[in-house]
Amino acid sequence: MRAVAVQAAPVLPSGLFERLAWHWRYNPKLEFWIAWYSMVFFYNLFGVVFVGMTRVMPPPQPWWDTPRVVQWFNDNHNGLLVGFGIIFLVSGLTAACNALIGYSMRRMSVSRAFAYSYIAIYSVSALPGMLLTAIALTVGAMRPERDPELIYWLYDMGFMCFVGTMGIFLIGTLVWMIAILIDKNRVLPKWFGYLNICNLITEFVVATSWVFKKGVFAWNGAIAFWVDTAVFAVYTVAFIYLLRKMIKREDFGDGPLPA
Amino acid sequence: MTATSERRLLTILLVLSAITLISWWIGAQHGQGEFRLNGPVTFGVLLIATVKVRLIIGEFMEARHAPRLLRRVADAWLALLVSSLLAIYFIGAGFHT
Amino acid sequence: MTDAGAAADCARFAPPDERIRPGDAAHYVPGQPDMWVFVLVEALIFASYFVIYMLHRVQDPALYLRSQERLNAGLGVTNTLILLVSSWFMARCVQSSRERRYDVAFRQVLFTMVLGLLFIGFKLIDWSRMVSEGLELSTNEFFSFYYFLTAIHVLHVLIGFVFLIVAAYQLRSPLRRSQEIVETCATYWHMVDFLWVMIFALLYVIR
Amino acid sequence: MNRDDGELLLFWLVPVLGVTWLVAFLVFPGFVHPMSPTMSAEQVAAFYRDPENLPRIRYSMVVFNWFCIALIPFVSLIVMQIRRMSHRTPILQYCYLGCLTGGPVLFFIANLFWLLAAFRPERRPELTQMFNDLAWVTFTGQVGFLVAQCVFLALAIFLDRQARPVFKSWVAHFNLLIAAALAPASFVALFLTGPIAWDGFLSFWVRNSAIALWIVVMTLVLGKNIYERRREAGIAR
Repeated sequence: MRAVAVQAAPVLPSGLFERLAWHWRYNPKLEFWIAWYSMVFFYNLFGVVFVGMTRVMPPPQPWWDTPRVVQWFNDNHNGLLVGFGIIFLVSGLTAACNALIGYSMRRMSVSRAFAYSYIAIYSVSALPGMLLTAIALTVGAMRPERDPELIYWLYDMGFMCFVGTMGIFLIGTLVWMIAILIDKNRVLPKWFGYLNICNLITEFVVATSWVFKKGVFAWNGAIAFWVDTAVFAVYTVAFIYLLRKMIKREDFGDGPLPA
Repeated sequence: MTATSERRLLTILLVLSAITLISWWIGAQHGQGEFRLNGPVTFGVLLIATVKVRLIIGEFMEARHAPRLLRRVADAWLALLVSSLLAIYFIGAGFHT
Repeated sequence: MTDAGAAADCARFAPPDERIRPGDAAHYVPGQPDMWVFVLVEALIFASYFVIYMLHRVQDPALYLRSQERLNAGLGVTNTLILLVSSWFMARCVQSSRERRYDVAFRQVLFTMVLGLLFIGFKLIDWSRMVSEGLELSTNEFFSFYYFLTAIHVLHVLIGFVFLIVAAYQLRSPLRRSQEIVETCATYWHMVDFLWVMIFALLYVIR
Repeated sequence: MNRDDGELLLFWLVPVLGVTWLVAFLVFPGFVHPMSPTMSAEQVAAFYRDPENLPRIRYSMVVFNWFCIALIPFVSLIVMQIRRMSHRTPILQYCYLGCLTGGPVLFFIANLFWLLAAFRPERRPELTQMFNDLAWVTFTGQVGFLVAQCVFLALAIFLDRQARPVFKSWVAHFNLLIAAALAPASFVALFLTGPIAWDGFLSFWVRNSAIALWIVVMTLVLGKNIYERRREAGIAR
């Protein structure tokens, strides 16, 4: 009763809009590609906002005194407010990334518990990962006339939430790693499973930023920030690429949809 | 087979242990009281460490049977690491003497 | 023993479907190549730590030398020897497993584990002695690096136990016994060993 | 009692909780005439110290603290509808599931800031103002998950290509409209006056009416779906 009559897909037309319309109507992997492009769009925007607009990456010095911190907020007033406004707006796109990763685990020869716990853990990941930071720094930038001591406190809250919140990513990465390593369907390569260990260890390394205000272990330090960020960047690029490969490999054909 | 490979691994272990002790010995105080900046000791110790790492990768990890690419990458990593450490050390030491 | 000899030996003991053939001994990657990718990434990360350490050391060598005197070099050497012997057991375990002497291989991986535990035990003794002397993570730059590098290394040792347990689990039952997985686990363990060799040299003995 | 009866219980929770949300919303003195972001620290402190306001702030926020998370079971019922749609993958369902905790949890955090501001109103006025700012920015600006939720539901409905789709396509358009109405609020901190400010036309009136309207309309279409399905199942039985 529900099955739609099978329509043979016409050939892919030329012209950008015609192509997009064709994909919208006939591409059997549309759901995947929507999620994948949302993920790519999100990470690019994240980079632009955090590096270019709000100047949160690379982070400013943790050892600045109060007037210098107030000056930092004044220098970046509009960048912070507009940039984090964009982040507030698109934060829900992280769900697309998590959905795709969760799906990769459903394709593996592992219990559904892996996909479910990953999605459950990561559904709140945006909060410590960026939203608390964005809220604190937005409130810090909002009133330049606020008591400098309070602005200083918001500065600490912003950066420590950004760098020093670890558990969600630690356990989430662990779940994905175990799933990849015990999987027999070869959904994702084992080297990426091992690369998860590297990402997981960075979450231990950044803990030092709770102790040091200066030097390589501080929140902008060579080890606690730069090496960790490099590992995270490699890891992120790797999984974006591998998820793309996974989607390409899926073989749906173009038969009728399930009722 | 068993005997030869056992003997080979044992030899490697003995060599590794011996040069560990040597590097400890050359780094020790030798009755001088306190540690001093010492270029030759640092050079020797890092060189011994290089030999040890290379032996572990080549023999224990069996990289000597591996394709050339793997061996090249391992050697390149080691060479790059140790030469940058030494370069930093000796350029830095130049400012302190 | 020449490479050709080793290859012939491998061929003699290897099961028929094994990837090793007499001719291509020189093209044999031990374990999963994936593990080697991981080893390379870890080696690069640790190399960056070592270079950062050296860059900071040359800025204040007197502080580092003074702090090094407070370390227990004897315990450092002991730990190095312990890890070398554990690595040796693991290398022999791979050989034994390749020759299908699984009981021997299982015992050897257990020895590896015991030595790993011993390493961690000595490390804990070392740390508690230093803490009781008032030498902590934030005492000075040298001790920050000391605690950081040793702790991250111990973390790798702990992860290494997971790999050793996997290897032991593989060797235990005739239903499993994948040579590839045993070699993969061994590769991880040797990485822990060679990283310690560099850490030992940089923290304890260079002047 | 079969599986669908359980869904009915969750469904009928919504009108009951909707009443508590509405009451709590009206009791909170900062919502009826939305507090202005231009208030000075002293004025904000006076607002919290006012013996008229203080109990109303505390009790309304306690009620929100109890019940705001109750939006999650309601939205889970929508996930059940997405599951019934004719999709090739569970991706959109997972996307929706991933958004579902975000909105209520962020409201929960705003709620904590309000409660903290009201806990010791005798504190320095600047501190009370900071908690008040944190609360309002979190409450007003955090629309990302709600927007994404609406957009993912709209996509799911558009891609539900069967003879009798689970939701009619106007529901998708309605959700997109709500998403558009919520979007401007994310730039709340940029202005202290005007339509974007947290007491402004777009950020307060449009945003909050959109959420209220969304809850009402989605309750209705969801209820219609659930009851229709039961009827059909009854005929089949």
